[in-house]
Amino acid sequence: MDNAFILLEIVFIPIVGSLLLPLFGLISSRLRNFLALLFVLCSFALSLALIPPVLSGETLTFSKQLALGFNFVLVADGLAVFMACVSSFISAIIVLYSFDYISHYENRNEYYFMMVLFLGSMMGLVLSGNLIFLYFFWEMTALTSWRLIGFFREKTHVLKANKAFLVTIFGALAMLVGFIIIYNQTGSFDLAVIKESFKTIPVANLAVLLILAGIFSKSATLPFHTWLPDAGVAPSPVTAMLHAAILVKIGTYVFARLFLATFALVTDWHTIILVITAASALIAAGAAMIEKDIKRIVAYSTISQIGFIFFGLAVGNQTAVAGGLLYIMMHGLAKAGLFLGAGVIEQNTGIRDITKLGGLIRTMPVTAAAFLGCSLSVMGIPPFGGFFSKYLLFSGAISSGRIAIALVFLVGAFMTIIYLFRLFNMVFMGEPQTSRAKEKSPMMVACVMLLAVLSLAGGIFINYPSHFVQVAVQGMVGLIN
Amino acid sequence: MDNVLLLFLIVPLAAGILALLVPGKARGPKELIILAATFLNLLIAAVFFKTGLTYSFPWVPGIGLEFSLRLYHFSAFIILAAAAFAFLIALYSIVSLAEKPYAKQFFAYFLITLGFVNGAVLADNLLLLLFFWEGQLITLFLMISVGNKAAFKTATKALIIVGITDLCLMVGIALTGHLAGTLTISKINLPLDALGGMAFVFLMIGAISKAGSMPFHSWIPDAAVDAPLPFMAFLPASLEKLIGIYLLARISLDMFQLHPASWISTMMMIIGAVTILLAVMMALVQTDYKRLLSYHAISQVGYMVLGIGTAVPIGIVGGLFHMINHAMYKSCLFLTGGAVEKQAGTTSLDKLGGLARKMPITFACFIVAAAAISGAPPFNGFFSKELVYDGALERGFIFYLAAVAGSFLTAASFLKLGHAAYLGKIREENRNVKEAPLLMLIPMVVIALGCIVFGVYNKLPLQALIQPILGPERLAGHSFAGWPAKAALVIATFVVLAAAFLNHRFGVRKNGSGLKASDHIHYAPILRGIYDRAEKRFFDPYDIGLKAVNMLSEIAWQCDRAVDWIYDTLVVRVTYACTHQIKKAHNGNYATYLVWSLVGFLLVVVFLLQSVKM
Amino acid sequence: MTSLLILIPLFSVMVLNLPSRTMMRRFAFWLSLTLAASQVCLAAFFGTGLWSSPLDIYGSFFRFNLAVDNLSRIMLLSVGIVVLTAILVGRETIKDENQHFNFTNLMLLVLAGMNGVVTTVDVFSLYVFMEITAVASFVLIALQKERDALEASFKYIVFSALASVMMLSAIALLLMTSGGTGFAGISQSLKSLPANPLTLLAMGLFVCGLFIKGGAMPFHGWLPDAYSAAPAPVSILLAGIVTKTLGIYTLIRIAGFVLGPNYALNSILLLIGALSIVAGALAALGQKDFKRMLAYSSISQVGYIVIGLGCGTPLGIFGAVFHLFNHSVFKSLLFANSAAVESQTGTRNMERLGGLAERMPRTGATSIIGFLSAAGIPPLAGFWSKTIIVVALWQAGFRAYSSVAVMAGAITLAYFLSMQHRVFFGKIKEELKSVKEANFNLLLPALFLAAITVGVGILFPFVHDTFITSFFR
Amino acid sequence: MPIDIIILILLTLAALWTVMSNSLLFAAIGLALTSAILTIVMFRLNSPLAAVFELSVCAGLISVVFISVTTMTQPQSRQEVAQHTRDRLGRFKFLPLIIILVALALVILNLKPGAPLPTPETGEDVRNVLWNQRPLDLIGQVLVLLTGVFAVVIFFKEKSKDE
Amino acid sequence: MNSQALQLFWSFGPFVILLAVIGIYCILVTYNLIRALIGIEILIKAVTLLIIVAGYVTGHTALAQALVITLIVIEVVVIAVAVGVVLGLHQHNDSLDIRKLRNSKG
Repeated sequence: MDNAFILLEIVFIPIVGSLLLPLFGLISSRLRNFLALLFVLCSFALSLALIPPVLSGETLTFSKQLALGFNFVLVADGLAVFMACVSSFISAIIVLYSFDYISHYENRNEYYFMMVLFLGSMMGLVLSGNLIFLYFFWEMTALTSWRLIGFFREKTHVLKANKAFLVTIFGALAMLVGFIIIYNQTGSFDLAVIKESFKTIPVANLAVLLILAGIFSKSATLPFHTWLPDAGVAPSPVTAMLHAAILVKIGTYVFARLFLATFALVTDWHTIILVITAASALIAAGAAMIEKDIKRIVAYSTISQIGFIFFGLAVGNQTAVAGGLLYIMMHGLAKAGLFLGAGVIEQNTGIRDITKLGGLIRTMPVTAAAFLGCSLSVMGIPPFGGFFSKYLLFSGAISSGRIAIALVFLVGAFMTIIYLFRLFNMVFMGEPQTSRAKEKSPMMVACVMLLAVLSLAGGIFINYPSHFVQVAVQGMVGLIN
Repeated sequence: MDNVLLLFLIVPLAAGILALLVPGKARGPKELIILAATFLNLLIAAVFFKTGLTYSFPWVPGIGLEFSLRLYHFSAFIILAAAAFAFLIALYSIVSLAEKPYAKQFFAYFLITLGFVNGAVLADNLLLLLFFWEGQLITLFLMISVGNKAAFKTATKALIIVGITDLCLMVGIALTGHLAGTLTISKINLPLDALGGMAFVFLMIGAISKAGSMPFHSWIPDAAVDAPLPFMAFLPASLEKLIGIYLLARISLDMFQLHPASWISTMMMIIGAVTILLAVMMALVQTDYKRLLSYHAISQVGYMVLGIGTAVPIGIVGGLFHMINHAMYKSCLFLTGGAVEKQAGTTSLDKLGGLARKMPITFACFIVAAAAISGAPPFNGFFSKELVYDGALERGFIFYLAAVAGSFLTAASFLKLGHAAYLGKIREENRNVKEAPLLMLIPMVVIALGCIVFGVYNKLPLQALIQPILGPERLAGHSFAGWPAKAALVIATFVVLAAAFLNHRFGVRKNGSGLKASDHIHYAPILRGIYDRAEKRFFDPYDIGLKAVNMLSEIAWQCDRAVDWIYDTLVVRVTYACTHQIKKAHNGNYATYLVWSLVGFLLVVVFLLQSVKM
Repeated sequence: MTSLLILIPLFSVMVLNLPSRTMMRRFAFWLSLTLAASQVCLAAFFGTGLWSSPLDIYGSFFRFNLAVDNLSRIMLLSVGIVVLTAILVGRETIKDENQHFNFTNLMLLVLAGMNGVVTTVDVFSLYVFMEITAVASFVLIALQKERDALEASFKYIVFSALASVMMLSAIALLLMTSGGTGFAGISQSLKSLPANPLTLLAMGLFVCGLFIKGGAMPFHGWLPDAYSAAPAPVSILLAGIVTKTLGIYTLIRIAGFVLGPNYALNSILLLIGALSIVAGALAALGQKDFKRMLAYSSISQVGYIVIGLGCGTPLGIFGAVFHLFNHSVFKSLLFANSAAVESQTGTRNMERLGGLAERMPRTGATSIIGFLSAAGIPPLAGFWSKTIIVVALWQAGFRAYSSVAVMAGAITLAYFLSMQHRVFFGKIKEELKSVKEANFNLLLPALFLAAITVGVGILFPFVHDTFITSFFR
Repeated sequence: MPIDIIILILLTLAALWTVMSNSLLFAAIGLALTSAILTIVMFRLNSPLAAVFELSVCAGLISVVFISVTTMTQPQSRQEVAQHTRDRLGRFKFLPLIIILVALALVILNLKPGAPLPTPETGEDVRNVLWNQRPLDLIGQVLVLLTGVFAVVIFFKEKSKDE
Repeated sequence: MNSQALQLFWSFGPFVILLAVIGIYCILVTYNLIRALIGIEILIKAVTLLIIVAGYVTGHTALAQALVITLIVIEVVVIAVAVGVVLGLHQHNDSLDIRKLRNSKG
């Protein structure tokens, strides 16, 4: 099969498929569920198919010239395929988890529609080689996440969803202006052209600032982060998908795509970004220590960990960027596991306040084990995958001479350990405070366990993702040596 | 041939996983697995003891992570020691944990820990070392948390402390790798300049925290109470000391050029001295068998750190010798504690007494080990301590004084412990106590004999095992085996031991019982207040740290709320204020609207007209 | 053939009012529907060539000054779509048979008037057709003779009269300076003459008149009242197309092609546009009445069109036209939704609504599509037009305006989200439990318009290539 | 020319009176008067046909419409009228002032009146223009009248049905 | 357009402006619906005059007359519709007071 055609399929199978899902939902909900999974798996499988050519250094491109410079360009390089694989894979697990989780709520058609559409948009985003289409898919992810966050349609839920939508859109609009500035500088929205153009001229600072606003709002970084904990009202698979595994990674991806793979920033920008993200990591970690709602804690943890990813990307040398990308993957797996685990707890006990939980390890041992595994991965403890990514970050930062900022992040890492253990202890240890809550759905628990096992496997078989990431990093122009 | 090194990993890890899989209720399979695995491990360690092997394959080339293992004299020594302890403690724990529901899990974690320890010791790549090093965190956590109901809190404490220090180790490794340009331990040789010193400090934090030195010690006394006893003998008493000090020795001796003149050396000595004194002060006033021992486990680390920190050969040899000695007598002591707990059902000293007659072999082992830890000749502790004294004296009288004071208090506290637990009147409820079962006695006796052998025939460990570590250059032909060279120091030691005995007599007479033999120190005017606060964990670095973190968190939380306020309140209010004004302007009167239009029109016209004149 | 656009509705009205009126009544709805639908089809699927082909039958008799270019064609399409929607909605919401018949007739007249507006090439004829449309709108607003509707109608009359007077003055001045009223003549003479105060005055008058008609801030006073008080189909008509044709299309035509491009004029357009965008959006945020909120939203969206026009570059004008079309579609859609909500619940007060998505899922879903398009969220049509406008503005160097236009998107989204969560989400109120989904006549246009919005959004490149590219030629 | 100026001044005064007069009836009559004077101006300006239209339709028809509306709406009570008159005076008294000011401003700004009227050009015939050049306007007139018919039907006929 | 025509125009122009001012003032200030319509009428008169003048000074009197005739027809219809609306309002409000037209606001 023509490789460029695969690119189209990766994006459009889920998008077109999602449109059909409500129709299938009218026929049979099982069929719809199955198809939803199938579409996502299709994307995943096709993304996997791209790995061999990408590893051999090839860059696949699909390009269609359209009017006004809005060319539809899909580019599959290492970075894009890496993100595509990670996000589609996690999505598949989450969709699988949703089968049971969502089965007793209304609007399931809309749910699957939005889920799969989200994945399709995500694929479009990562593969897009044109700023306008990048923005296009970016907003589509915002749109779908808005509906997914407000899935329960209660007033408060919808208000939170609106907040998330507004904040991210505000950032996205700022970013759009940034894109337009770049367009004005280079005369094109095409990333390849932009890359060439910026070899000779520096990129406008205003554009960088505006794009950063977009990135930070999407990736929930200070000062645009508060929508993320609030969005915890969503169903757990949604929070896992959007806020842990995929949506918030969009910002980091675009950061890497633009600021590293397309053009270079001046060092001052790196310093500024590092300071912001360090503050973000610390403040979110502190908030996670104080919060009592299980999902909010995990959400704050996400904010904090996103700070780490930016830390790697902004340090900007090869090691650190590789670490940042690995972090995206490892954190995605582990944090999805945490959110899904929180979902199991929430669904089986009906409680989200950790002060009212306790002793669940006795009734929900598998969940507890998986939750612990995922926590350990997030903390960065070997043999879990999170260890390597964290090490690479620090190693990269130190070899760039950013020791002070590394120490700040070290404090953040300390706090990660503390708040995650606080969470684990309060939920699973101690005296049981609730009636005996069992793990009702084997499928859901299996999904959580699978993520934990994958986090472990990600550590033990680290060389595969690591190699992939190295390849992805090699093509970047914005690296600091 | 070289890949036999993998057996050190595969055997315990595979056995551990297997142990997790076998049914836990039945007696037999799990015991068999742990015994077989530890024995096999010991066997391999013994067989390959003298061979220098290296094994290496690239694991993750991109990040400098090489799976390289190196078996040479030092690591072989540690591996052998660890294997021996593991085997003996496994033997012991088969009995001591026989009825516990968590035995299976404990065995599995035990074996996995052993595998990780082997890996950490063998690793010749810093990152690989870190991998195995931090991997122990999980089993540490799990092993503690299978204990009693409150054990998970201690487990968490342990995990947080060790986890944090391991992160420091990680940063240290990153820094070292950056400075040296390689992560292969045997190729690293760095000067202790500013960055090098920083790297050293980070690595050292990881190492001494594993060993249980202050200020990273505070989980150990808690674990002594909560965790299963074999755990204490296995990890804090022996294996963690072994690998902690092993790493400390490697960074001090191989990876960095540690000189007596450098500030790092002084710092290490201060840490050592402080650890010795503070921990032993705490040990003195404990009233729980295991808890008292656990404070000693901390205190003795001080000697090792002090010894290595002196950076003079005699001190280093002393420190390393003390490491292996301590692992022996302390695990022996913990095992006697375990035997007492198993037989008498408690380790609280006020409920014990007079057990010497009921458990004579245990008592004998206790005597040997206690004498060894107090530094009484001819047991092994005496010789290692003398070496450390000598080294410390070379660097400064104050350090020597601290070490000797520590010795005094150690002796005092063990006199108290022995007196309270084994002598005196037997209590009514302990009438039926019997000697511990054979399988528990064997390890104790073996280790106690080891203490005697290593003391009397100290040439064997020193010349065969320890002095090669320093290498011929450092030793410059000296040998530290045999009777201590400086008679003055020996005399001083005797004086101190005698003083400790007199002090004990005084305390017993003054306060009436062996248990209260240290009360005159405990309730001395100034010390009393300090002790009270210490008992309330006023000085627990962990609690202080947590408080600091909580304060930081509170600040962060306020920042977060402030940011949230901007979105939830400020933006909304400002927007609605604008909206309100606009709505108010639309008063429904069309004349108003007409005026707007006309004004707009006039402005448009004026603007257009002036645009031409310009 | 273009003249048929005007004559056929005219004759239809006449036929419908022939003596056998009772028989014609049933026929009226279908006739009007057919006319509108065929206009949609013709405009959508045939190029401008179709319209310029002469008809021999009466060609010798009448000589009409009409022309259809691509701009007109897009407008014809929009007119057709919105009128079609309004007719369908009208069937459902105007129950009285007499009223409905009058409504249908007036719709045909409006259709004729708007077709005239978009095809004529003469400023005075433009005025005449505008006036036809406006007068029919006055009547339509007051069709049911409710108090508020009459009030709104009166306000509209006053403003419209003022606007007419302004435009007529401008026409008179242009007549004086250029000696004619044809677009081409005026444009030519303006280009050849140096700028003089009289032509500038004419420009100002004309543009301000159009601002009033189009409802740009601060000339918008009549608009919220008229939109909110009119019967549902009339709101659709007014918001969707009437004010857009009378005010905005004409503004594009006059300011973009006849009088301009003129730098000073463009500056005014930019300023007015920015003001409308922001103030309109802010005002919409505080509304309780569903339709009134949509009315203010219209003002805000008009601002986008005006600002795009003010940019003065072909891209900007293209964006403005495209947004005009999109706005017609999505605003009609939203008004159709509001009509559905009003007809099913009997109220437009958003405070008293809530949870309707449960009961009226299709209305809820289409309204989401509508407002997202309005807020410029991909993959909907509004995204492209707004993006084009913004890009054009930035390219032309109006960075501040560009930023305002972009950032106002957030406010737009805010008020629509607020609408959405007050009307469609949340718990359903006790008194609304019995509400059902609107029936077919109300749903069909909503679905149809939503489909257009999504289709144009997703197939934008295609739409652009087949439809709009020729605009530049 | 002076005669034209005088007529125009009269026109203004008539309009002023129309607006200032207290009674609606007088206002309607004033409007008719204004139209009539405008007719004269138009006639003077070579536009006889339009003048005739103006006279018949505006001065005639519209005035009739206004007068009839005035009578159809009930008159207020005498007190109210008196109050109303005072109110009006308060609000309208600025108008003449403004008019004078504007007039002065215009006189100062501009261009003195008094240029001789040019000889009337032989322009095209109005009928020709209307029928041959601007048939669209005629269609427009038809349309607008039709609309007017519907308006009348809606506003007047159905009302009478209600009553 | 020559300067003579311009000058000629300006001899009429001020009166157009004066009429417009009167009309607008009337619309703005009055409290009576009918009087507002009269204001509109006066405005239209001003425009009529303007068109005629414009036609006159440029010699396009025929065109101007054609425009004015159409204008007058439209004017009549507009006024008729307006009067209809006013009567409707009178029915509802029982008064012609403009101040009662403030129902929709905000």
